Amino acid sequence: MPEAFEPKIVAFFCNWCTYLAADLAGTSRIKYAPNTRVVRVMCSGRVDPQFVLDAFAKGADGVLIGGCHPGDCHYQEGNYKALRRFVLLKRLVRQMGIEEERLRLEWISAAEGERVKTVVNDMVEKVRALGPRVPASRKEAA
Amino acid sequence: MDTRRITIEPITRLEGHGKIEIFLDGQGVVERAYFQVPELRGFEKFAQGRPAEDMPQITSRICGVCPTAHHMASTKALDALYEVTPPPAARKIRELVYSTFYVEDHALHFYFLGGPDFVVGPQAPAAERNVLGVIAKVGIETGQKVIAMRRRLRELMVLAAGKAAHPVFGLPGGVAKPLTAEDAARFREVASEAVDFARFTLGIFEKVVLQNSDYVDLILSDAYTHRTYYMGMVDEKNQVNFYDGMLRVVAPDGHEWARFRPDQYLDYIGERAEPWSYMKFCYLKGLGWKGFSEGEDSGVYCVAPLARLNAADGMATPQAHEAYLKYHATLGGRPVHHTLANHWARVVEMLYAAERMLELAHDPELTSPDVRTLPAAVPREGVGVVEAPRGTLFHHYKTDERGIITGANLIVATQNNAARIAMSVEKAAKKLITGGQVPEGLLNMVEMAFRAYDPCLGCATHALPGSMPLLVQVRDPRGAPLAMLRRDSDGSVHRE
Amino acid sequence: MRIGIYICHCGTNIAGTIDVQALASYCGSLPGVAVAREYKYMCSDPGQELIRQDIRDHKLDRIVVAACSPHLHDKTFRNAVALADLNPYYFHMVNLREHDSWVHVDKLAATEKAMDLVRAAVRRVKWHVPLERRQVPIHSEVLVVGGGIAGIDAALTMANAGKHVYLVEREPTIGGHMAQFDKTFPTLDCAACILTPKMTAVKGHKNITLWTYSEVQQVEGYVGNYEVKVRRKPRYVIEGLCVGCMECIQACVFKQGKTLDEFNLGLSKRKPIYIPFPQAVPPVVVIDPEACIEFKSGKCKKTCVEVCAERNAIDFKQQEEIKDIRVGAIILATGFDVFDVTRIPYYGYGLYPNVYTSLEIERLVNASGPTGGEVVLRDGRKPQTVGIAHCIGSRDANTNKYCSRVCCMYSLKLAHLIKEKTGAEVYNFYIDMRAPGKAFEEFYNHVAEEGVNFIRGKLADVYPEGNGGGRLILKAEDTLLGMIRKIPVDMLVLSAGLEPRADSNEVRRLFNIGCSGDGFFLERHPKLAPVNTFADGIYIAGCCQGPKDIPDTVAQSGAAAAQALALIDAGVVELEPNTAYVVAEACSGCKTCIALCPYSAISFTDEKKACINEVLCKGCGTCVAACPSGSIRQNLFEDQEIFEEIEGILTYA
Amino acid sequence: MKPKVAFYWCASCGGCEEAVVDLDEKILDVANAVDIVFWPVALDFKEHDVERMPDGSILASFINGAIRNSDQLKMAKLLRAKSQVVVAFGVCAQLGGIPGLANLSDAKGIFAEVFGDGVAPVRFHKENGHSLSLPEFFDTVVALDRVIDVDYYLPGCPPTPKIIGDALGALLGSELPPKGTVLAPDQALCEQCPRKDTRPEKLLLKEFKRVHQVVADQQTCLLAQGLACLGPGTRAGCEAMCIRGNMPCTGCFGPTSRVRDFGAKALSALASVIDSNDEAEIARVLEALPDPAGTFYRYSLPSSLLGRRRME
Repeated sequence: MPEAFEPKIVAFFCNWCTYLAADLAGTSRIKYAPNTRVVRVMCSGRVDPQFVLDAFAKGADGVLIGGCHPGDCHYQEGNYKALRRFVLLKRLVRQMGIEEERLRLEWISAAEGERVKTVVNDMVEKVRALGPRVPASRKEAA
Repeated sequence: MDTRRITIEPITRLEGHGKIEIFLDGQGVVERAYFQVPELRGFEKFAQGRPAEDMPQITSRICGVCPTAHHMASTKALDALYEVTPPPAARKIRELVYSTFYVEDHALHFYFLGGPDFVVGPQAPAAERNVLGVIAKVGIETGQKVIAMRRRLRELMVLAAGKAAHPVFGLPGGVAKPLTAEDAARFREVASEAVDFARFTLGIFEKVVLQNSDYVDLILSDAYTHRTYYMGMVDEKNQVNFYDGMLRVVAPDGHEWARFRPDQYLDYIGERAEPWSYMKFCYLKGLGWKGFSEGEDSGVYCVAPLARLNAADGMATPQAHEAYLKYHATLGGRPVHHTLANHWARVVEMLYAAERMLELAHDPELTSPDVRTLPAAVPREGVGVVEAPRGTLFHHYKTDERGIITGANLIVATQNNAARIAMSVEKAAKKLITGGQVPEGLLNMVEMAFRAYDPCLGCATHALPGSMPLLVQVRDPRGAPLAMLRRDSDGSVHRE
Repeated sequence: MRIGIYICHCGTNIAGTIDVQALASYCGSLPGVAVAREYKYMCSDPGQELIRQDIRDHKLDRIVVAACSPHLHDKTFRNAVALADLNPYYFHMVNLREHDSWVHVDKLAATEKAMDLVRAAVRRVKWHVPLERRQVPIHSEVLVVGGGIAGIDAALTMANAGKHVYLVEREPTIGGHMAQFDKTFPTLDCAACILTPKMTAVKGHKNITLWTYSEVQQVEGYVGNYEVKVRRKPRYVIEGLCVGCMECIQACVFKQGKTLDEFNLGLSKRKPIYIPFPQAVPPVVVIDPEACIEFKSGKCKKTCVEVCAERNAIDFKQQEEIKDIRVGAIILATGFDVFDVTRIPYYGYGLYPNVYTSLEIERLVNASGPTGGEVVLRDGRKPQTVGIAHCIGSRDANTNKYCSRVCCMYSLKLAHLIKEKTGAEVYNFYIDMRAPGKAFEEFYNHVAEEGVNFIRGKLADVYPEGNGGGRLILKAEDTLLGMIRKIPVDMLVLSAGLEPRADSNEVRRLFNIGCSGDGFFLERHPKLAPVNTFADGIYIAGCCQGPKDIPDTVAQSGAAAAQALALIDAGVVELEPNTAYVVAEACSGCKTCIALCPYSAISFTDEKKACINEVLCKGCGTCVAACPSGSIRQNLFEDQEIFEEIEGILTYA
Repeated sequence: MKPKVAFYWCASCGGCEEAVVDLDEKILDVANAVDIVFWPVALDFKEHDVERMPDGSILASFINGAIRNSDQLKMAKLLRAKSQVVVAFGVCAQLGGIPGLANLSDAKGIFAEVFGDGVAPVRFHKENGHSLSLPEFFDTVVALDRVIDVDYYLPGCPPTPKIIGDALGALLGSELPPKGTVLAPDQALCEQCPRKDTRPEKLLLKEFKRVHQVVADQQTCLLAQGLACLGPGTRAGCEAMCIRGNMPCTGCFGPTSRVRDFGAKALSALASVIDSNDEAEIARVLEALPDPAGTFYRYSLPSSLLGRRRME
């Protein structure tokens, strides 16, 4: 029964843009879906693909990476490094049977509190529609 | 009807355990024997989605004993896939490496696996029926010679192919790197040693086996004889070739039944499954599957040394050809139907491989820096076939335009032989087991029936002191053990 | 391990949405947790004391505070922890307010989320290790960018405090927009009278290095140690030699100026060699190579050089100069742009000659302006009727949503000045009259009493009078009378709003700070840190942060100066220890990381291994994520710590 | 008496057995130093021979191959009980190896591919009164330590004679290495790579190449030539044999101890050095890596964080 299903989304937000945007959403009292859990990193460039896969492995229904807009990275180009990895990681994740809507990279600047809402709500909707990410069937050993 | 069951497990084989199930009727007469392969890894499936150029390295993991054969078949399939012809130097490096591998692999089998049955003797105490027994018989320095030879040959493979177990040099249109003058010199040096070594080995075989009428009788005995078809790869002169050529099939009476291009294999070879084995059984399409039976009408055929020498009109190198003639003369002319003759045929092939090595090692073109033809064509489909030591090996790939595998069909050597091995095992069992009695030596005799085919992992069998104890379970129809017979490493058999 | 968890109610900000009691008791049940408390205001003194007391009484060795954003109180609680002799990095903060209670309504879901977040923090903090803040000395010099009133005031304040200041201004003179004004509202004291003394003070100040006609080209380094490159454009006049006698301007082969005068917004012409305005600082002429014959043909008589004679101040060969300076703090006072009124064509600016912008009128009414203070139409006639339209480019979804804050008041000022100088009928078209400042409302009343007409309605249309008399019909709905008004006027003044500088995005990237949605520079906190940015040691003052009038601007520049002074006088700055480091014995020397570091902090050693310069590293962690053999680690953001957080969020402890 | 040693092989190719034989002359010394009590490949002591042994009576069991069917699982558990030390021998046992690529599909998919809709093998089959059985074929291949406790790991496909020799030495030596140790250097392969110095200090790539598309120079760093060499993320110990063969490293020695997911890290390192900030351009450059899963998990899919493809 998908209507009963509340997806859990792990979000990696960069300290300088997206995390602040989420703070701004708070100070602006913007309301959005309570399904994300933010892990703060200094830069989206710190997001090791291992973190994303680990989140999925531990049962996350979705993973959202938030960074500064192109050109705005507090560390000049960290977000581009994140983008480079993301393009390949997304393909790997697809091969592993995980739908693309479950993994997202979004540029959200410190001023875009509203965008945190739209992105999160949209992702939660899409992931909810996909249903839970049942852990891969393991028929090898008791 | 009261049936009993005898289980022989494990027998060893490439992809894992082999298993023999023998069912006896109330009189203790063998009703049926099954040769089962309980292992499957599904390479055909997970090849899909992989880039074609990765296949030589991926498929070599089908077998760590003959990885070079898979690597080579796969690489040739890539040549076909990308419609590229390797430069002469590359082709020669490939065949040189392949010949080197052949000498090593055949030597290993003769000394470590098959040889002991003859050199030490089928009836000899099992404890001696192994490489140490061989060494004891032919002298310690020979044993060291064998080990040293193998090491030198594998060093050469590392030199040219990167690794001996799981080579990495095969690429569509050539090889990863050229050979230096020093490399070639090393090859020349070892190659001539290899030729001497092969002749020396042939000498041992003739001395120990051919001069012993019991052995000759054993080889010719009905227990180890099947009148089937034979397949092998031949060059334009219909001489044995391991690396490239046409596939030729001869009928039990020796006449050429078919001669076809490897990429036509699907028109000639069929595969079928049995619900009781993970390994598929091959048969000749033209004749169809008539069950596990021999003769002109049955599609059952045979590959590997015995078959190759039956399918070819001769060997491409002088000394090997001489040996070939003698082989057939001694065994009553082509085709030879005696399974155990595989051992002799193998040594003849070993001599050929060594001679071929020497030829190639002296080829001036060998060290040319031009070892790659870069692919240009859009990949679609490619078949690559070689003669693996254990028989004809087929790699067949289909890809999308990016060269990503969309379909793969692999027929490994032992699959070609699967039906005949099953028959050999059954025949041996039927001949040897009577009245439910399991006489001394039975077990090794049964072993010999499959060992002659050199099922891959046999290579490692007997590699260490101690022979291969076997255990025979005698069960009632409900599978409850009635009796347990074990042969210990000292060769003695006990009823438990 | 003994962990203490402290959950802040933040009044009802958190407790109103999250069941803090339930949360606290849940936290108490987590492995390793010795104390779990909830308290009204953790950031208050008693709140902090609570933590310190527990650390002593309960021998706590890890602290988790679940309250507001770490951006707000991370440091507060670290210090509290440190005061109890526990390493401040044995601490982790959970953002329950901005990221949870303030953005969710479903109390159950919010509480569940809070539990996940705290659980993650508990798992994480267990892996924390003691860290030391790095102390680096601060350079006492300061850079001020922008020579308007904000920059001038900030520069003087710091210079007077004994700090050396580099004041960099893009134009040939400082003074900014204020120098273009005539009088200032509401007191009507003349802008020049109050500004020029400050300008000259800057020039004469021993602690100020003034670089006009210059721009900041590159900024590197970090708080306390910024390395800045300043590009000094050639003015073809040697500053040290020119005394500002302006004889060269007289002597120029051009008898009349042919180039539109920027300072007067093109209402007058200037010569190739010129000075923006008489009181310009520095009082040094500039040569415009675009206009100067010598530059064009090289065949000029160079009368300017003759007249300059032995002073020899003119140098046609002058090249641009790059100055490298090292400063401890930077104040950005880059000001604003006036809204470009042509973006709203139906007001007819540029189409009808007698439509003016407010800033043009500032020049017209200015005694030292192009007309010597005469308010005349382009044909020289005095206007009989004048319309002033407020909110041009402000409070409008099509242009800028925000209110520019100053237009109402300066429109009143201009109405007053025009009436005073021409006796014309003045009509002010306004949406709302905004006069919130000190003595503002009084000023409005005063102007109203002078007989200025006020029409409450947005100017809807402008078109020429049918009779060809050259007058313009101003059409608007008078929302008080509830009728359409059509007022014929000789002159229309458009009260243009204030906008971020056209290049504010480039500038913000140059200094690595942010912009808010409206494009003005983003302050660290709208209330508590209005002149700070997210880049430590970089402050903002004046209209680059948002539209404001002169008093507010000066107040901000003072605040920015105070912040910079406080930073510098500390002598040293403590840097977060969140740097990356290479585990030397593990590194294989694959060099993957080296090309990725934006600060060239990674070098390849003689031992053929990567090595990170701790001072250059800013802790982005990109190299950590990229290191294929896991041989680079990051303080405060160790892989293990993040994996624990992930696991804590998703699995039950 | 001599310490007892057992060898066993699960889903593997036999290359690990060959690797033991590759000890060449040393093989005889080994035979003299220990008592091999179980090695189906070489000696036919049976399962119940092992069952009869007292728990812990075997000093060390060297198990190669991944776990792919019920027989292998049963034997692994039995040997664990009887052995003081279990060594995962080779990358298949350590990480799942190439047979682990089967985790991109499942039993159903593999049977459908291999046997089509014709006759397919079944676990239990009766044919004119003869009942035959086959072991259960699992959906998911796993590494050895997913089913039993593993003390040491010998990486490689196959392990080199050198590290095998060292390992035997260590086990027969006085003090054992800490449990869980991978018995190979804990640094990436670049450390041993003869081409190490030829990689530019700041390497950014505008192009990746597939091995069949270029003739690789024999001296310079293969990654610098645009070939996806996984050496930077792969544990050293093989002496860079593939690179000496002028082919890029494919990662058979697995990750270092500091990495949880070999593929993720290798992917991160390679993607990070793409010399573009434009998404479309980045995607274009990455077309030369058409198979991330097969490339980065060639030997480690079963032990990766996700373990297998999620089947619908």
